Amino acid sequence: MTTNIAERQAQRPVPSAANVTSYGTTRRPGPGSSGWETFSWYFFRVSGVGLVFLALIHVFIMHVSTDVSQTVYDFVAARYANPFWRVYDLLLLTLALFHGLNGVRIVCDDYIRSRGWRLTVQSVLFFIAITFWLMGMLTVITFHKNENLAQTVGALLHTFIR
Amino acid sequence: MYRGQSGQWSWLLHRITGLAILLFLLVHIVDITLLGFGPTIYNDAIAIFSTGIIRLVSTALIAALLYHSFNGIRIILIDFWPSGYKYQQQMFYIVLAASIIGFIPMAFYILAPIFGVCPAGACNTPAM
Amino acid sequence: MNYHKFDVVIVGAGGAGLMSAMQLAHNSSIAVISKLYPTRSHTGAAQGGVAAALGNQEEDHWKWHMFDTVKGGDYLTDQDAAEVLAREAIDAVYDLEHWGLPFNRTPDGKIDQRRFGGHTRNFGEGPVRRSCYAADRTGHMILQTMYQQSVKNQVNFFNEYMMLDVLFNDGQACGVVAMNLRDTSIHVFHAKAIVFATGGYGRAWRITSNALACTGDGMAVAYRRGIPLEDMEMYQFHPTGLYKVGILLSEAARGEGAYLLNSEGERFCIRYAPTMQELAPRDMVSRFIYQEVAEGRGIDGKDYVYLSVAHLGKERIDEKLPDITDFARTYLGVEPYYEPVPIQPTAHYAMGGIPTDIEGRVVVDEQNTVMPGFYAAGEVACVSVHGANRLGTNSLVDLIVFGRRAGKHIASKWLPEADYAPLPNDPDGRAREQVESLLGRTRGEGQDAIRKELRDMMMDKVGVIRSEQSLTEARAKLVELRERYDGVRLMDTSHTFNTELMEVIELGNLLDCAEATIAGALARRESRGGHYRNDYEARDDVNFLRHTLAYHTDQVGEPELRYKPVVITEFQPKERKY
Amino acid sequence: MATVTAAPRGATQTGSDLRTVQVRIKRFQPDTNDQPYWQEFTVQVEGKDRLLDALNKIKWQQDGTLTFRRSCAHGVCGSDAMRVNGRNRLACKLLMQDLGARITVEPMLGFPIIRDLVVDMDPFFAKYEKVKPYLINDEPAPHTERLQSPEQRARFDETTKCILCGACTGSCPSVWANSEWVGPASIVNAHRFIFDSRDRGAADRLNILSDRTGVWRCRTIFNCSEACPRGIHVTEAIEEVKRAIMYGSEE
Ligand SMILES: Cc1cc2nc3c(=O)[nH]c(=O)nc-3n(C[C@H](O)[C@H](O)[C@H](O)COP(=O)(O)OP(=O)(O)OC[C@H]3O[C@@H](n4cnc5c(N)ncnc54)[C@H](O)[C@@H]3O)c2cc1C
Ligand code: HEM
Ligand code: SF4
Ligand code: F3S
Ligand code: FES
Repeated sequence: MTTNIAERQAQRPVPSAANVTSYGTTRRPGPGSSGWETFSWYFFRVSGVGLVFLALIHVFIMHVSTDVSQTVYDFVAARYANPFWRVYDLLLLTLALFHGLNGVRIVCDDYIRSRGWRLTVQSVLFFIAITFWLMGMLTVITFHKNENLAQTVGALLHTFIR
Repeated sequence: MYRGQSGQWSWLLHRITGLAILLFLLVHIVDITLLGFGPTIYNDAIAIFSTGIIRLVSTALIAALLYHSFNGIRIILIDFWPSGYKYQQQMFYIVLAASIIGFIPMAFYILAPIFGVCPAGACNTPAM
Repeated sequence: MNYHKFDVVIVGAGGAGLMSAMQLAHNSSIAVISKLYPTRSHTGAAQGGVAAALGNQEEDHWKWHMFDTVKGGDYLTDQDAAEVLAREAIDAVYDLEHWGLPFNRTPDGKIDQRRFGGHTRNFGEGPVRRSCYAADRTGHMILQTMYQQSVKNQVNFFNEYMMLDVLFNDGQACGVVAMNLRDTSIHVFHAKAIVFATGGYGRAWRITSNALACTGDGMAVAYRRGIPLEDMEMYQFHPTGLYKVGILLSEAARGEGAYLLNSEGERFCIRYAPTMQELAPRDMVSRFIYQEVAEGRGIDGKDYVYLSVAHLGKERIDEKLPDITDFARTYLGVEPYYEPVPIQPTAHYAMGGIPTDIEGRVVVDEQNTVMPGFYAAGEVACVSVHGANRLGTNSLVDLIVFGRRAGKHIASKWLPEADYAPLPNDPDGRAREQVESLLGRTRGEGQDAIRKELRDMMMDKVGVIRSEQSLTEARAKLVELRERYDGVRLMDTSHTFNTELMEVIELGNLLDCAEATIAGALARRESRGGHYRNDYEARDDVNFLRHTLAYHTDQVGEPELRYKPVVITEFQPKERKY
Repeated sequence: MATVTAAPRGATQTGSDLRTVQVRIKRFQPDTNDQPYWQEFTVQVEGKDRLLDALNKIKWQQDGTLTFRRSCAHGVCGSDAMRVNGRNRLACKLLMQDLGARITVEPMLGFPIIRDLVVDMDPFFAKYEKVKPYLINDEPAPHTERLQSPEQRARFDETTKCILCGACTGSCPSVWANSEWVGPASIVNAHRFIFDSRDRGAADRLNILSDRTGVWRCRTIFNCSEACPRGIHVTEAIEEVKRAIMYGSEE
């Protein structure tokens, strides 16, 4: 142990601004782990921003500029004649569904303590997500005026098997 | 009960509105699936949306959606704008104000048909 | 009986205890017992700073620091200890920095230093910047940093365990007995070495800057087991405690130029200390205030005066004294920008305690005979490095220097050669009997009046100014209180977190510390540092340049007093003038 | 020189102004009753008394079984965080004159209750330890101090103030819901090191904090910031940690 102050002062690095920076800015964390939770948090924000436009405009069209009572089969059919609206609805459906169900996942994570239950609920959520997404997708993609879903699916399968 | 400040209530509301909108979305997916079963089935089903009660529910949905979207923007600002946290309370009041301002005309458009007024042109309100 | 075995058991998780733990954590099995969660220890309340002659701001030398310490202690300081303190402060402060303590910095990135009362350049020529500080929460940062390092080193903590007894066998320390507050279970800790770091006993006075937990437990427990207490009459009153509450307003206020005013709006310090004025040492300023009050110039005829910072201007106050002004606002509702702050001397620091040598080993007599395996450090110990009056910022140095020394000595000298002494028969007998008898006592007087009367008595009769008469009365009162205490009753007989039980045990400890204090003060017929007798106003180096050792006896109020010489190496006693 | 003429407001108020207050306390006495219950005490206090003084008065003069932690009595040790009129506060930092004549005192939420106002802090400290709250730097230290500019020092000043009282963690609805979450206090203490220029463990801590029990559980509720008796902007610290995870480099 050195207690001689003169010796100690001699050993000391010469104080200068350069010295300070050399101790300071050497490191910073690399980008944090891109874990699932980080992704989920990001997804909330990104999809949220998208949904502001998608959902609000959708609601405006369906409830304000046109009264709900007029949004009948023919109205939808007219809209879907333009592929833009199909893409629009696809996006809306996908983002809202996964945004929302991701929210439910978080809520369940908060309130369900037991690991087993949490797993069960998450599997159910996953199942709901896939089912509803397929249901919605199928409708939006395959909708043709005056053709019902069963026929469309049948036709699709038919071509497929051929 | 904890007497939290506005942040606590804004969060609670955000959570409830989010879940409510999701519930509506799930129902909505079911009803659009009916499109595939042809116009009669679909139109019969969708007519329910024009009833008074469901009109009321829809306005609630609109309120929820407005609040949830504006508050979502507030949260995003707190997260990404370094001084966002300082203004969180003010932003909350702005969110409330914006939601209400957006809500009033929209509610009018949706609810007016109950009283036979059709601000959007054609409308009708079947009895349940 | 719950039995635990460790190489070393440290009692107390303040700065001193944790510093010892740091020296031992990697090479031995240790346990730290604390009646509070470690971060609640009173070290966290220290504001000012920690002195070390780093010379970062201007030339400085450890020898100057040593001199100031000796002079500040009114030459009752053991000079070998003062030398160790001043020399090793430097390494200890660098250790703390390397462990992450966020000191304030100079523009070139070094530890910043500031002035503090009594610290001078070139043997008293003028003030020097020696106090290393982290804003106004140096103690907090020391405590946090030490605790963080303990987490890193995975120290075994026994939190909310209250130590009740210490065990000796075969001429060496062999364990401690503690009570787990959670369930009132009694635990025996068997060890090769014991370190006491339990802090001070300021709660014996009515007005104090000390925490409710500062009840002299370590001192009292050792005392009852036959270990002497050294220089207990040397108790420091800090001049500027908030009126009635006693919360400390750091010396920094006067350092920045605050005035002390009496009821006539006069800066009375000028009359007593024409050159240093408000910046005279703590013991002196406390006496000036006391004198003013005694002569009827206290504000509203009461026992307080004013500390005024208003003339410094808002900016200066906000920049330099934010904490202090905040305390005044919160607790007195006074706005220091415009109004003077009511203050009065507040019981602050025990210079005395369990006698140790410079390795932190407890010594038990005039010949400095070591009690093997028993160590003490921090405010509970008396090395004696503060003599009759401690300088500001020297206590934190004491903790880190002697806490470190005790730990290092145990690791390098004691553990390699030591073995466990067997536990005595019925090791927890005394502690169990204490707890059981208290829990069984549901009839009698409550603790409240006894505590209140003790604290009033100490304040009025064993305070800033003492006399034969006041001390004799104090002793008589103490005997009465002791008797009443022996019949004290508990309302709470629960075995879950029984804080009433804890408080009553603490009260007993305070009574023991008070006993040693009064006896030492009565016998010391001189005035020196913190001990001021208006019937013997002069310092008397012929008869009293010596340390008091008080030994517990069966006679309440009458400990056996012995004396040991002061170690003088370089600085011969001179009159202390500022 | 400033001379004092009239007696200032503060001084007159330090005189006695006795008042009677009702203190409603949520009791839990596991030895005799396995349910919590309310009890009301009437106590005479001065306006300048702290709530802690009132609790002591009740304990010493009326009911010795009333149980709470305390030590420093002036807001620096963090012992006596409790829920006062519905909000987490240190009992020693509240003056009776600011509390009204009826006061409700409860233990903090989100912690297991041991007895009355005493909650189990062990899980809290365990979560604190999870974030590696200590300086990590294996590079050999210089003979003197490691250099750090005043600006670098200022970067993390705020979060060094934390006294680990738990008021923030006990006020957070995310904590009440999910006891596995590390909670705001741990993040504050991680922040203190992540932004210390001398530290080399930031990446490690950010990794820990980006998992299920890490920062993302914070839903920006802000109760924590309001509760902190040290005036730390807790949410800001948490957001800074979130951004450090997102963007990596902070500078
Ligand atoms: C308001 C204030 C400001 C101060 N400012 C300064 C300053 O600026 N500079 C300076 O140098 N000094 C200052 N001091 C003095 C200094 O802070 C103390 O002397 C010092 O912190 C004491 O440290 P310690 O480790 O000995 O004991 P403490 O920090 O008091 O720790 C005691 C420990 O022992 C434990 N303990 C006690 N009894 C028992 C028991 N029976 N069983 C188990 N555990 C027990 C406690 O839980 C605690 O962990 C100040 C003091 C006060 C009151
Ligand atoms: C309209 C634009 C929307 C925006 C800007 C938005 C924004 C957000 C944001 C940022 C969050 C994360 C909250 C947090 O981390 O604290 C969130 C959560 C959530 N959102 Fe949305 N959202 C929108 C639409 C929707 C829609 C349409 C639904 C329903 C399908 C929905 C359901 C949810 C749910 C259930 C949560 C979880 C709530 C919680 O964790 O407390 N959101 N939203
Ligand atoms: S951040 Fe504030 S409220 Fe939270 S533990 Fe630290 S001091 Fe207490
Ligand atoms: S209250 Fe909780 S959710 Fe975040 S902002 Fe504070 S930690
Ligand atoms: S008693 Fe220390 S913070 Fe309140």
